[in-house]
Amino acid sequence: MEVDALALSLAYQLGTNAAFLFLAAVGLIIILGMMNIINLAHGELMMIGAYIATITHHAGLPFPLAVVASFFGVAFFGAILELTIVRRFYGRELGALVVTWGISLILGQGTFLVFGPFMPAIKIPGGSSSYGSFSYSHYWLVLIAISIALIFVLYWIYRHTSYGLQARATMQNAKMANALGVPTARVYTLTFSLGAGLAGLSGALLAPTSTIAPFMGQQFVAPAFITVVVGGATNVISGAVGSSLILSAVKTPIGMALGAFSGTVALLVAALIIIRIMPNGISFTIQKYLDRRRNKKA
Amino acid sequence: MSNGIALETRGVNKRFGGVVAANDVNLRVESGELRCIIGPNGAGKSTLFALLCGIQRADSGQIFIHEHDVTRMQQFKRVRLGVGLTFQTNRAYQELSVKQNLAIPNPGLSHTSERHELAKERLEIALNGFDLDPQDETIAGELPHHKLQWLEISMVLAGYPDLVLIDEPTAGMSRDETDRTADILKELNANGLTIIVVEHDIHFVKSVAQKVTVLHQGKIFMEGNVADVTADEEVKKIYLGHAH
Amino acid sequence: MKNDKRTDQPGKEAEQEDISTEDIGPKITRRSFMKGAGAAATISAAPVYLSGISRSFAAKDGPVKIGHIEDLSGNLAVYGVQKDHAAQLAVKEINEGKTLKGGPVGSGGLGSLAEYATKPPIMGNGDKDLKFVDAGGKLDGSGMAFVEDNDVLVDSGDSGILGREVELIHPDGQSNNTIWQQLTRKLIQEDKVDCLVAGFTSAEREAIRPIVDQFKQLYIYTNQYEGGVADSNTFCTGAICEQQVIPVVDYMIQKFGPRVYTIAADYNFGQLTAAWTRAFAPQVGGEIIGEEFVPLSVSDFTTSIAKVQQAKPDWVFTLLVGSNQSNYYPQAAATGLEYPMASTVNMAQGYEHRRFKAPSLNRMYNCVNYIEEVPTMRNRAFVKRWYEMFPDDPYIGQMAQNTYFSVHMYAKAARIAGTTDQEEVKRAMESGLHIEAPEGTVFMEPSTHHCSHYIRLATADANHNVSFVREWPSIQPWWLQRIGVNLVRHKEYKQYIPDEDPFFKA
Amino acid sequence: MTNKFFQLIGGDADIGSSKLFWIGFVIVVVLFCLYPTQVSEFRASNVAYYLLNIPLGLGIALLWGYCGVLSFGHVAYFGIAGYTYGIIAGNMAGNAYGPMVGVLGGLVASIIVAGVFAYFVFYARVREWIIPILTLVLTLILETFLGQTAGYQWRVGSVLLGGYNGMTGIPAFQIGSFVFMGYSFYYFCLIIVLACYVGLRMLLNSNFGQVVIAIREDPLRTEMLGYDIRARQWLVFVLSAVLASVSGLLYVQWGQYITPSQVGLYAAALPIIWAAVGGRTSLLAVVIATIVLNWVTYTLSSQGNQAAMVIIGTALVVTMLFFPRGIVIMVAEWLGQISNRNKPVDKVSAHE
Repeated sequence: MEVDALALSLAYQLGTNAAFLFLAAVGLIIILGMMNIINLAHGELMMIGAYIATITHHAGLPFPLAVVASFFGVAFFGAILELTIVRRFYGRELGALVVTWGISLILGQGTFLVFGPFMPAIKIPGGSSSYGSFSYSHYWLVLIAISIALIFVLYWIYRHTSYGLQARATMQNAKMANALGVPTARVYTLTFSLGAGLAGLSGALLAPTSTIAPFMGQQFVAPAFITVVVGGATNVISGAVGSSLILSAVKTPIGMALGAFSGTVALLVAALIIIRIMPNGISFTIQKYLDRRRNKKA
Repeated sequence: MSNGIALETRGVNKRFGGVVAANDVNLRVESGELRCIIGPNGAGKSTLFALLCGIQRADSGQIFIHEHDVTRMQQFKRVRLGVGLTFQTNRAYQELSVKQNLAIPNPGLSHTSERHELAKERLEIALNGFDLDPQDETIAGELPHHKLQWLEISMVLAGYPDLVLIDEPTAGMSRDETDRTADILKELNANGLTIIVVEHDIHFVKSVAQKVTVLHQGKIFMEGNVADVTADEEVKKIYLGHAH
Repeated sequence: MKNDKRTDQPGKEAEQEDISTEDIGPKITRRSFMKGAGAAATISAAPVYLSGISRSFAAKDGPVKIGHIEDLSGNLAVYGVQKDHAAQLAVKEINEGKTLKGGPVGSGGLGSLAEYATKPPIMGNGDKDLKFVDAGGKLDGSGMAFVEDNDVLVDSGDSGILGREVELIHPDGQSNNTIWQQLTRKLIQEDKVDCLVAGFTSAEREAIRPIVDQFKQLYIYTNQYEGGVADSNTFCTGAICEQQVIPVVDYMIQKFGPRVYTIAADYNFGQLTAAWTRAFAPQVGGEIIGEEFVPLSVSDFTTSIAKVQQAKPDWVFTLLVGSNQSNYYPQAAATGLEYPMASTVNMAQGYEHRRFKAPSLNRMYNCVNYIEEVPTMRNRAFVKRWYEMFPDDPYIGQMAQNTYFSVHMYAKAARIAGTTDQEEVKRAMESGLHIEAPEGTVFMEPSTHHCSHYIRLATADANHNVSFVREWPSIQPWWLQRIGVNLVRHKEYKQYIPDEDPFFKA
Repeated sequence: MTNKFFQLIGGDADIGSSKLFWIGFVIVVVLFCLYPTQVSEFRASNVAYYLLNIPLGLGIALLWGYCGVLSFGHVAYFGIAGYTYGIIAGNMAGNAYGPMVGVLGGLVASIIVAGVFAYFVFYARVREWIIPILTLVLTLILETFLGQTAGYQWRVGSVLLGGYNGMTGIPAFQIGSFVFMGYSFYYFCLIIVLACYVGLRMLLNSNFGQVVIAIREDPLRTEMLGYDIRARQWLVFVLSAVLASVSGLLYVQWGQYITPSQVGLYAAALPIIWAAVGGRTSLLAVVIATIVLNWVTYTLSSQGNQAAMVIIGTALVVTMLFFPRGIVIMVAEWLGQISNRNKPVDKVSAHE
């Protein structure tokens, strides 16, 4: 049959699945990797991003601007969260885990009480094209492109801005960085705010593909955490990219051949196996590989 | 007790990324010895201890404890062969009481049970000498620094080892406290305990060591008695050139 | 009035007596059949109104307590709050001395002579103020098979139930099955409710049914579900598979073709409804060419959509449940998947056609027993009453309507029984009771404790306007009868699943 | 011998070791014993529900508070034990020994799954912060799996797993011909909870427990004292899974019913919340928090209060902010300071 069409479709599915996992995880992995905070309110931050995008879009803002508004809105909210609550939990990872769970309960049910069960949806922008018997949503193609762009933007932020330098220094050794004059408290606030903003951005980007509801965040929590765990925190960017690619490479063909249930279970089992082989995550293994190559050259 | 080899390494190598932490280390410590290992910062002293105990695995080479090949042995099993370790930064349980700290080590785990009587005596020497009460309910974190160091040494002895690796015991201690530490270690050594100490304090080294090993860039640079080593020009150069 | 005897001989002398004493002749017959033969038959089959019969009852001590558990917080609150409001509305009306028309059905059976419009009415222009775009056939009788009563809310001649005020005790199940169990025990053992109306998911129902049976509590489950509950204490007033699946599958195969692709939620409701489809599609000339079950947690449907495209069906049967899974529709639309779709759950429960931007649900066909857009006058009146009481509500779903008429049905049964004694009321519920609900006539089938429903096939167009393409005024819940359930004769307390019927094994 | 017993039970692994404390403890136990004589069977059964959750909370306290390992998925063992009991006791319905075999089977099944899983986790020396997420993944797999078992092909003997609708008609526990229902089930729970509490307290005061605490304080130091910490952590993990299973077994006997949502995300978070709010480094604090929080949740929901989750979430945030080591522990310390200014109450203070 049309082998090329099927191959193209699989590539497209792989891309969308990976983009979905990457977008769901990116905010979480930054907060976890840089700050060691397991943020269980991550899904709710995405939900707030989706709500901001929905409300501003329905108020007349074009969708791309609504997405930008979500980024800044949730980043601002994240900064407030960090300043009032989260900063008291540095070095107490498990305490942070519990407190962010509490925050997520408040945000979820609070949104339900204020905004009711559903928000009117945003129409998915763009059309679709088809090749062979399969067709492709332009919006998902854009999401894949945005995910790739985001990787480069993050790389640039961490390599070439003074915040990036300070953040990496803080991540390696907060005390030393502080002694050298890095305002670590501000770096933490900025990092949490950036992570939250990215969660909001992802929430806004995924909003058109989803039901806009107070508990919509829950759908992203499990995939996001699995991606993060598999990725590891050694290098935020390579972890998120590597693990979303690997997991979607497992999930897509199995889901296509055996159905969604098998795809989901395969994803979870793959996560368990990868962690058994690479307890520190993919990013650690990548880092080690790079180190070894550098050593050989040297 | 002075017959037999307590510890031996053959051609041990270890690299961290681009840094060479151990380079073809061949170390041999006889039972009953009190050996000091010195060397500038980053010479690989603590790494060597970590390799001996199994906290780090050597890239190549072999390690023997009491003539058992332990190169691939789990760290807690090495401890059970009769090895004890104190860490460079004090790791007594600061949140627990002195009593609990001293109760947690279990002599029953040690494989050297035939020497238990001697080990028990050594523990008594340490407790008396360091002025520690095994029934003391004080939280360890409230102890002064030197007491905390002594507590960790005593904890290790409470596991009845016959070889202990002590990493910078006197860092941050006053002269008197350093001297007292040296006296006790010598007394323990006289009671059959093999001791390997990593130390910077030359005064301390001079007062305890029988034999000194100098480590530099992961390699054994020189080995000999205290007087020879401290007089050596090359050794002085290393210290001056790298440490300061 | 021989009210004590009434429950012993349901549908016999007592009703005849009522017709004469209450003077309710053909004037307020439920339906005025326009075609001659039909009209004559209807008069003899006229059901009886019990309005006013309980005047003679003196007020007993304390209020009648109706326990109502739904999820007011958590994931299922979307539906729970609607149902809670429905119960509040019904209780308010009962306390104001109102009732829905209805009573034990007389001879001739329900709707046995009814015909339906060849061209049903079509509504248009979205939102709450629907207008007739096309009233269907002519109203003079030549084009119309029957006309329903427009005004079904009538005086009950009673205040509250049997002169006692009705109190609604409605705690929050928090979308948590264990809390459901605790609350059920509390309502039964501590509040001693006279009737329990509760349950959204089948899991919630199954969680509390053992407790209901332990205390022989009269229990009404108002949700649409997969069917099969045969329980002497439980009355199911929602639509079930045979009432929804077969009509829609039949229609879709005739209209779009025989190749069916099913995509269903991977849990009880989805699996069992898919089993019904598997069993019946061949009987109406169809063929299942593909089937996929999706776990409830899945919200990214790229792969599922590609699988549908690979299979190239004539139409897709979507049995997706919950807010995650409704993401399928916008995602499929954005990918350019343009197959006609059919469902029994969407739109009527979660009003996806209001929430998602058009044309996500273009050419979606849905077999429902109720949907807010039902174009009849009686429903418009019901919708108006609802929004007067709850102006901020987003939608009135199928389950909310079920809860609404179920509470009224209980009141009616208690009046027939002449007491709130639960065993007596259960027998009254088994007396061949019908009620004029907003959807149309609903009949409580005594032997299986399930209801016949007025089923409509609703469809959304490219602008998400809803129209009704076909109607079935009365579809019986027949499957439990087929496997021999008769709760009047033999008490049972279980749920059958299709695997227990040899028919489904083929 | 008796001396040793009192030493173990009275030791300082948990708050409260004074005479006054033990008098109060006995009075509270007696009050719990008298409670059913004063209230309806419904109330007793409700309190039995609060009680039956306690072993699960204690399991989390043991693992997280005393051993420093957080499991976000202990409800998996709750569920495995409950389902296994349902399958075995359901198939042996009518046989008086069925429930007992079911209890044994449930425990064994849990131990096997927990043992294999803990082997993967601890022997891989997985990083500490990954463990909560791994355990969560396991319980989500279990939920996904159980959720799709609606059909007949998922029948084990005569018992249907039942998919999301859950397994129904699970037999109550019985010894001989005596069936534990209502009041008797309340006492059954009370005895088991007391046994779990006292047993754990003794265990933690023993050398074994001290080593467990030492592992929490500093795993490497403890290993370098010759302890195989992975084996200890493994054992503690399995033991806490057994405690979770005890709750699971009692739960299915209480409601005669279990669904996959018992191993879902929300259920998984509850025991963590109990432990965090009460104070995970004290068994008694977790016991008290489990009872109080269950009572609050039930009371809020029985009033139809939509803000229940907001209130619980707020309580959690406030507790973690102002009582980082747990409300009960900090109140106990405060009381201890009043009654006995010299002696610190909690030797095993929280490790943050």
